[in-house]
Amino acid sequence: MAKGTNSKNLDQVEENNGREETPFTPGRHELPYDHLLFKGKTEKGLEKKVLKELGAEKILKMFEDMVRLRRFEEQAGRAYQMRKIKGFCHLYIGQEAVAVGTMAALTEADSVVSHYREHGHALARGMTSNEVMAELFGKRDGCAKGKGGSMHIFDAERNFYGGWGIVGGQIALGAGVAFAHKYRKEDAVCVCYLGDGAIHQGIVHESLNMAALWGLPLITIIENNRYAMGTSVERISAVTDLTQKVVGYDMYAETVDGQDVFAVYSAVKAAAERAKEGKPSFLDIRTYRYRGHSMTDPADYRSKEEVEQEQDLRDPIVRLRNWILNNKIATQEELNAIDDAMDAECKASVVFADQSPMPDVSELTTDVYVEWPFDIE
Amino acid sequence: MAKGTNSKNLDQVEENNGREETPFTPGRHELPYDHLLFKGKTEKGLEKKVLKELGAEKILKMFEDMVRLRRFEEQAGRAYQMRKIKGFCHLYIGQEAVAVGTMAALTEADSVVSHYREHGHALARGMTSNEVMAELFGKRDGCAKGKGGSMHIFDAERNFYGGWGIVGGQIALGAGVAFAHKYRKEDAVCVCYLGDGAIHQGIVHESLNMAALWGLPLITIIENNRYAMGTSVERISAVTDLTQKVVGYDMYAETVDGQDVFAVYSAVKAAAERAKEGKPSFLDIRTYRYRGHSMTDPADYRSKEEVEQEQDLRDPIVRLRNWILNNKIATQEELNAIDDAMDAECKASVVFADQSPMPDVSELTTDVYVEWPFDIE
Amino acid sequence: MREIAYRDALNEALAEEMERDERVFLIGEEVAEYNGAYKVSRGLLDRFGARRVIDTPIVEAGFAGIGVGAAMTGLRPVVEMMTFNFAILALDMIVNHAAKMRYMSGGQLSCPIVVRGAGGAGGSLGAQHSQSLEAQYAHIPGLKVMMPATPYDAKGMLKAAIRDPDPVIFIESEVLYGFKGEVPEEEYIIELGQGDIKRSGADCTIVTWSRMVHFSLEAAEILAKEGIDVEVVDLRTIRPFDKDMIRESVKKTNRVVVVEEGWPMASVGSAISDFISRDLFDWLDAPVGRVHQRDVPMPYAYNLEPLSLPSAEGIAEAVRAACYRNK
Amino acid sequence: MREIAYRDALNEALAEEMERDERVFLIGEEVAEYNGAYKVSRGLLDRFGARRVIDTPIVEAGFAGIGVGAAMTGLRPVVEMMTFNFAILALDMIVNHAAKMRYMSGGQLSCPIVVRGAGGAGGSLGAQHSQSLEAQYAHIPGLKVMMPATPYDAKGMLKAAIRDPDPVIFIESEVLYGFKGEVPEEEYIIELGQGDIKRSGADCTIVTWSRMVHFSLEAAEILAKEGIDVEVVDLRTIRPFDKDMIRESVKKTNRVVVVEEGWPMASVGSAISDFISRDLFDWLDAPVGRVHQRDVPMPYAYNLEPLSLPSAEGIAEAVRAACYRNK
Ligand SMILES: Cc1ncc(C[n+]2csc(CCOP(=O)(O)OP(=O)(O)O)c2C)c(N)n1
Ligand SMILES: Cc1ncc(C[n+]2csc(CCOP(=O)(O)OP(=O)(O)O)c2C)c(N)n1
Ligand SMILES: [Mg+2]
Ligand SMILES: [Mg+2]
Repeated sequence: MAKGTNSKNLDQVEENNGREETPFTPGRHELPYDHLLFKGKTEKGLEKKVLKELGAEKILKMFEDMVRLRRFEEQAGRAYQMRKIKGFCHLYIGQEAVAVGTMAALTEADSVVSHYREHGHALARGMTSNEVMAELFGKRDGCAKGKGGSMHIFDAERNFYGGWGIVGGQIALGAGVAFAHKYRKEDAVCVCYLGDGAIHQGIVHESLNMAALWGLPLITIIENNRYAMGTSVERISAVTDLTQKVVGYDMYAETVDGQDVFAVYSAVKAAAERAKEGKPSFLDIRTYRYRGHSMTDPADYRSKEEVEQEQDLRDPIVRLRNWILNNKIATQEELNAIDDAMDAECKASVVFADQSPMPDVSELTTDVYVEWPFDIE
Repeated sequence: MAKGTNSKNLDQVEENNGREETPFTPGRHELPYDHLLFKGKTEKGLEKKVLKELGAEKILKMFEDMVRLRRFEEQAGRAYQMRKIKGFCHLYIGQEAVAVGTMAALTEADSVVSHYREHGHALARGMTSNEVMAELFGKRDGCAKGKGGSMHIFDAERNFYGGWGIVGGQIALGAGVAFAHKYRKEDAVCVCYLGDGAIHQGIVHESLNMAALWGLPLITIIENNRYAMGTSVERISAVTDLTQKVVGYDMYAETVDGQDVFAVYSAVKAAAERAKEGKPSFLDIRTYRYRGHSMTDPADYRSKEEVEQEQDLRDPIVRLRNWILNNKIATQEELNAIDDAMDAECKASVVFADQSPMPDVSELTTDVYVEWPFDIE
Repeated sequence: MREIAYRDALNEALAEEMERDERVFLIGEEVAEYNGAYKVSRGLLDRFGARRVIDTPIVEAGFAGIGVGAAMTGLRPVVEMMTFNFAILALDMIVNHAAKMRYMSGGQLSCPIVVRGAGGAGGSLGAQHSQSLEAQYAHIPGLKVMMPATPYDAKGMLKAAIRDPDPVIFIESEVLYGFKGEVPEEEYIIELGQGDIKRSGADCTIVTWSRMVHFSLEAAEILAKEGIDVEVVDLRTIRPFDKDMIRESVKKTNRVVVVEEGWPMASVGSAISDFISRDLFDWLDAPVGRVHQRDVPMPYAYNLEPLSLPSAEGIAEAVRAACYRNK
Repeated sequence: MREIAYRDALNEALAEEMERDERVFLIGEEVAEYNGAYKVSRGLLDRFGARRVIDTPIVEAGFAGIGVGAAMTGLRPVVEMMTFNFAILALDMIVNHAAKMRYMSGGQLSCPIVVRGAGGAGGSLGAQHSQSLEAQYAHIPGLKVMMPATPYDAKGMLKAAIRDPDPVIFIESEVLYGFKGEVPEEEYIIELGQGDIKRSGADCTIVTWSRMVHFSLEAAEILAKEGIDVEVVDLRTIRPFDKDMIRESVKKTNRVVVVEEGWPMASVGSAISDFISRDLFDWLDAPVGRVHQRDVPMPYAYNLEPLSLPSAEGIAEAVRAACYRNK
């Protein structure tokens, strides 16, 4: 064998110097399915406080939005099975309280940066079911004329800055948007969503150090649904309490019950106030994804029981619904009416998207540049 | 202006919403020059313990090595001024106790991965002044036949795996070498050197998480000389206690007096034992660089006084020399003899390097591949 | 002969090489418990255990670097990139570390690593997930680059890549994983740097690789009906590419079209076309033709994506032009 | 006219644009307190303060991403990469984010960012610090790439880059920072995409950019003595490059050599050479000649480095070959 090909090491694999064999990444966890559940205490009487703060209207709007998100994704899922939507489609079902709770705490001046599981964020920020569904269909009436797609939803007018598909990359953009808010001396914050699997990506650590050092108005939201594709948090993280990840950035960190929209709302509200004082926050929001990672994922890395218990015990919409009824904010009938309306709206968005024309062929070569002194090619 | 060029934001820079202006990165620190000095306590009577453990010979060898490193770099600096060495040349003067203390704690089976400020590491690992100096000169007798250069010293036979110039990148290689030790079930550890500025690079965080998760026998040594080129630690880090950086990886971390070779030796020795049990360590070793970042750096980002006080109060060689004399391990004359010998050796290495022939022209196209089915080009 | 899918041919190559050489291990996202995002590593965890089939966090630079470091000591890592769109994050480890290690150490070290995964456009995946980025690697001295088009080639080439003592970038076609073809039971190796004539013809040469081999064969069928006899050269390895095979074919046909899935500027196709124009200057009866993706990010809409990618008809048109024939 | 150094011309461009437009800021390693590793930003911190001249940690991906995010909101970041060898770490932010933002948002957003810094071989810096990597950017739709060769061009081009509404990769030559040339006091802009005839001649065209412009002019002097009259076309912008200027020149000389500092395979030079061979097929009296770095990592030894790089004599030799003349 050629000289200098590390020859001295070639034959050493077989020999065992008496050290017992230990694997690298641990196997699928045997921990109870709820080992990553929110275990903290949400402030007592928080709901009442929020009710006082926002009023019944807004609470009902949160309920409506959460239902909209769920019905929308159910329709998207169906449309995917009918091959109306192709490619990767990442549904948000189960995580509705996170998007709705966050957005309720933001103002129009604030900004949002998200990843590829962003349909819920886009709708909660105020985008219409029609423009989002049409984008999923790749049609002309989509928010990006069908050129972006399911993973790349944008709405510049609402400061909704995507919709990005490279895991972790969005945090640097989010820090950049927060940087811009501070640079312009705007009274605004940027919320950036990350998954529990994204936290390990190097750029997340680079960005959070700068955000803390520079006092950027950035709120990092770990949408901790316990899995990165088929891999649960503890299989790829040296610590399972993700708030520990930012100790090295001296950043405010908190674990939040992501299935409780009141808890999410108030955590983000407080974070926004801190952010405007130049103190970024890191929220590890414990939630759960009911469906597979994407439409093609059978999700057999977790038990049917695990999913059922989540749905039965902690569903965020059921929890809010019950609270509303118990506190007589609205009647059964009123809530059913909202549900029916949302269902109708989302079904209508499918028809709208289906009937929307394909983007014009000329769109193929537009929007590559603002100004280009030559024809493309 | 073209549509969709973020028009709504264009004019907002001037207006000031009453928020007072705060800069991003803080200016040059006004903190006392020693704000990053080692403040911890090194175990009492440690020297005696090490003396018992290693014997007088080895202690004198450490002294010899530290002097060798310093004299070598002094000669390299002169050769650079005489344009015998070109390009980037990063001197190690002031940091000798770190390299010598580390290497004294390692065995032949262990491995080392370093960065571009590695002359000292290479010599302390046992490479000869001649082969290293000749490499700095870009000559045929250099360890890499003059093809690597000052930033890229390698010695496969001694498991000295470079000499790398991309700040932070070497940690992933170090983790890979440690991975290989574990994969082969070898009774060995990998030591990887990083600067205080390198800690922020994303790949450092990616690697340390895996090292901790997988129990790799990796010892990460932050050679904390307080500056990354012209930037001091606190100007670019949200926390100045770098051991905080690895809390998120549940990794053993410790701050060490880098100007005390006994402290470095025993910290690394203990880390090696932990590493072999599958527990990686992170050592924030507080040292100081006397010279500029590279030969072309005037280093006017710090005061003359700061440098002088370092040299007068904490010089690692002086400290060891005094300890040896006070404890009658050797006489003044014997130590002077060592110093003269090292001085002579390093001067001789310059002559050797100078007289060594240039690499053969054929070297231009060799060592690109082990096997290449075509001629290059 | 038995027919198996491209993904299973790759799986066999991995299993056989891991069986043969304990230094070989597989590392990447979802390669173990999940059996691979595209199921290329199906069954390998059960067979070889968690020591040799290793799931990683989502840190492309980090686990690629661990592979490079392990290879530096003589191990034989196979690093799976879920797709090469994400491998950009690891490019520094490949370009600045793996590719330069041997040269900078004066031949003391080598880096026998394979970085493999899916490349090209998968279909309605949008701009960030639909790129053919082989040019990023073909440009770099110290690297070798292979891109198989069939199950047969995939198996023989991956085995060669794993045995190769240098860093090999092995780009699979995302849309070909399910593609079936004949693969013998007996062991075989397809040496690096060897092209393959996938169809021989007399009138015009098409030089291509990976998925575009199939588009080109389709185009050849269309053209056969028009009396144009096309030769399809599948380079298989693009760095180094098989210059002699190209020379031989073009000296026979005197007309050539280079077809690639990716963008036109500073691409592998532009390099091969340039090589032909200069090296075979006196043998060409027409300018070299080129077919490539349109010079735009990949659109999501399913009416636009096919217009951005090369097509059999587009290739046929380029061949007609090279033959000064019109439909 | 006054003569100033290339680095100072860049400094003036930055200062003038920051003065003109408060949205413009400079961010990168050592750009503020240290006045820049190559002193391009000398004095800017004192003049514009720590809000607009920002030192960063050593995190190329991170601060490039912050620039991309800020540009997404309409700010005009100038991101300094100490050298483009390190920019590989930020390539994902540039290729997968900056370059695709506008397309994926259907034209809602734009990314008016400039990523600038030193490129090419600096002299005895070794393999990791001596690379010409423009091909990594020229390949990507959504990006524009500029590479100035003189102080005059450097100033006018950087001002154009900063005003451009799209992402511009601006690669300076590390060895030219101290190079002096005439730069008028009055303001001027050099539009993107416009080449420049640095020397006009009748017998053979050299197409080149950046540092190689000077090597080519040297070669032209050598050749003039031999009676070969060379025209030197400095492309200045390599994406998009000035096709019309090349056409005009080659139609006049019928002979052309493409000279680049970097590696040959899938390079910008291969793309331009390919364009010429195909677009001007009937105008060429000889194959296009190419000069480039040898296809190896850069050696450290100072006897080897010049042998790896193009040289005036090597360029002259290529021109002679294109003219079928020998010395
Ligand atoms: C850099 C990169 N690597 C890999 C992928 C493939 N991928 C897409 S989503 C995903 C898992 C992310 O999990 P998590 O961060 O927890 O977010 P979630 O999907 O659970 O919302 C992976 C590996 C990618 N898109 N980008
Ligand atoms: C990725 C990368 N970015 C920037 C540089 C330029 N550079 C070389 S050394 C250095 C400072 C490193 O400081 P530190 O990590 O503290 O190590 P020290 O030089 O103090 O030993 C920088 C910015 C580089 N070599 N690589
Ligand atoms: Mg998740
Ligand atoms: Mg330092």
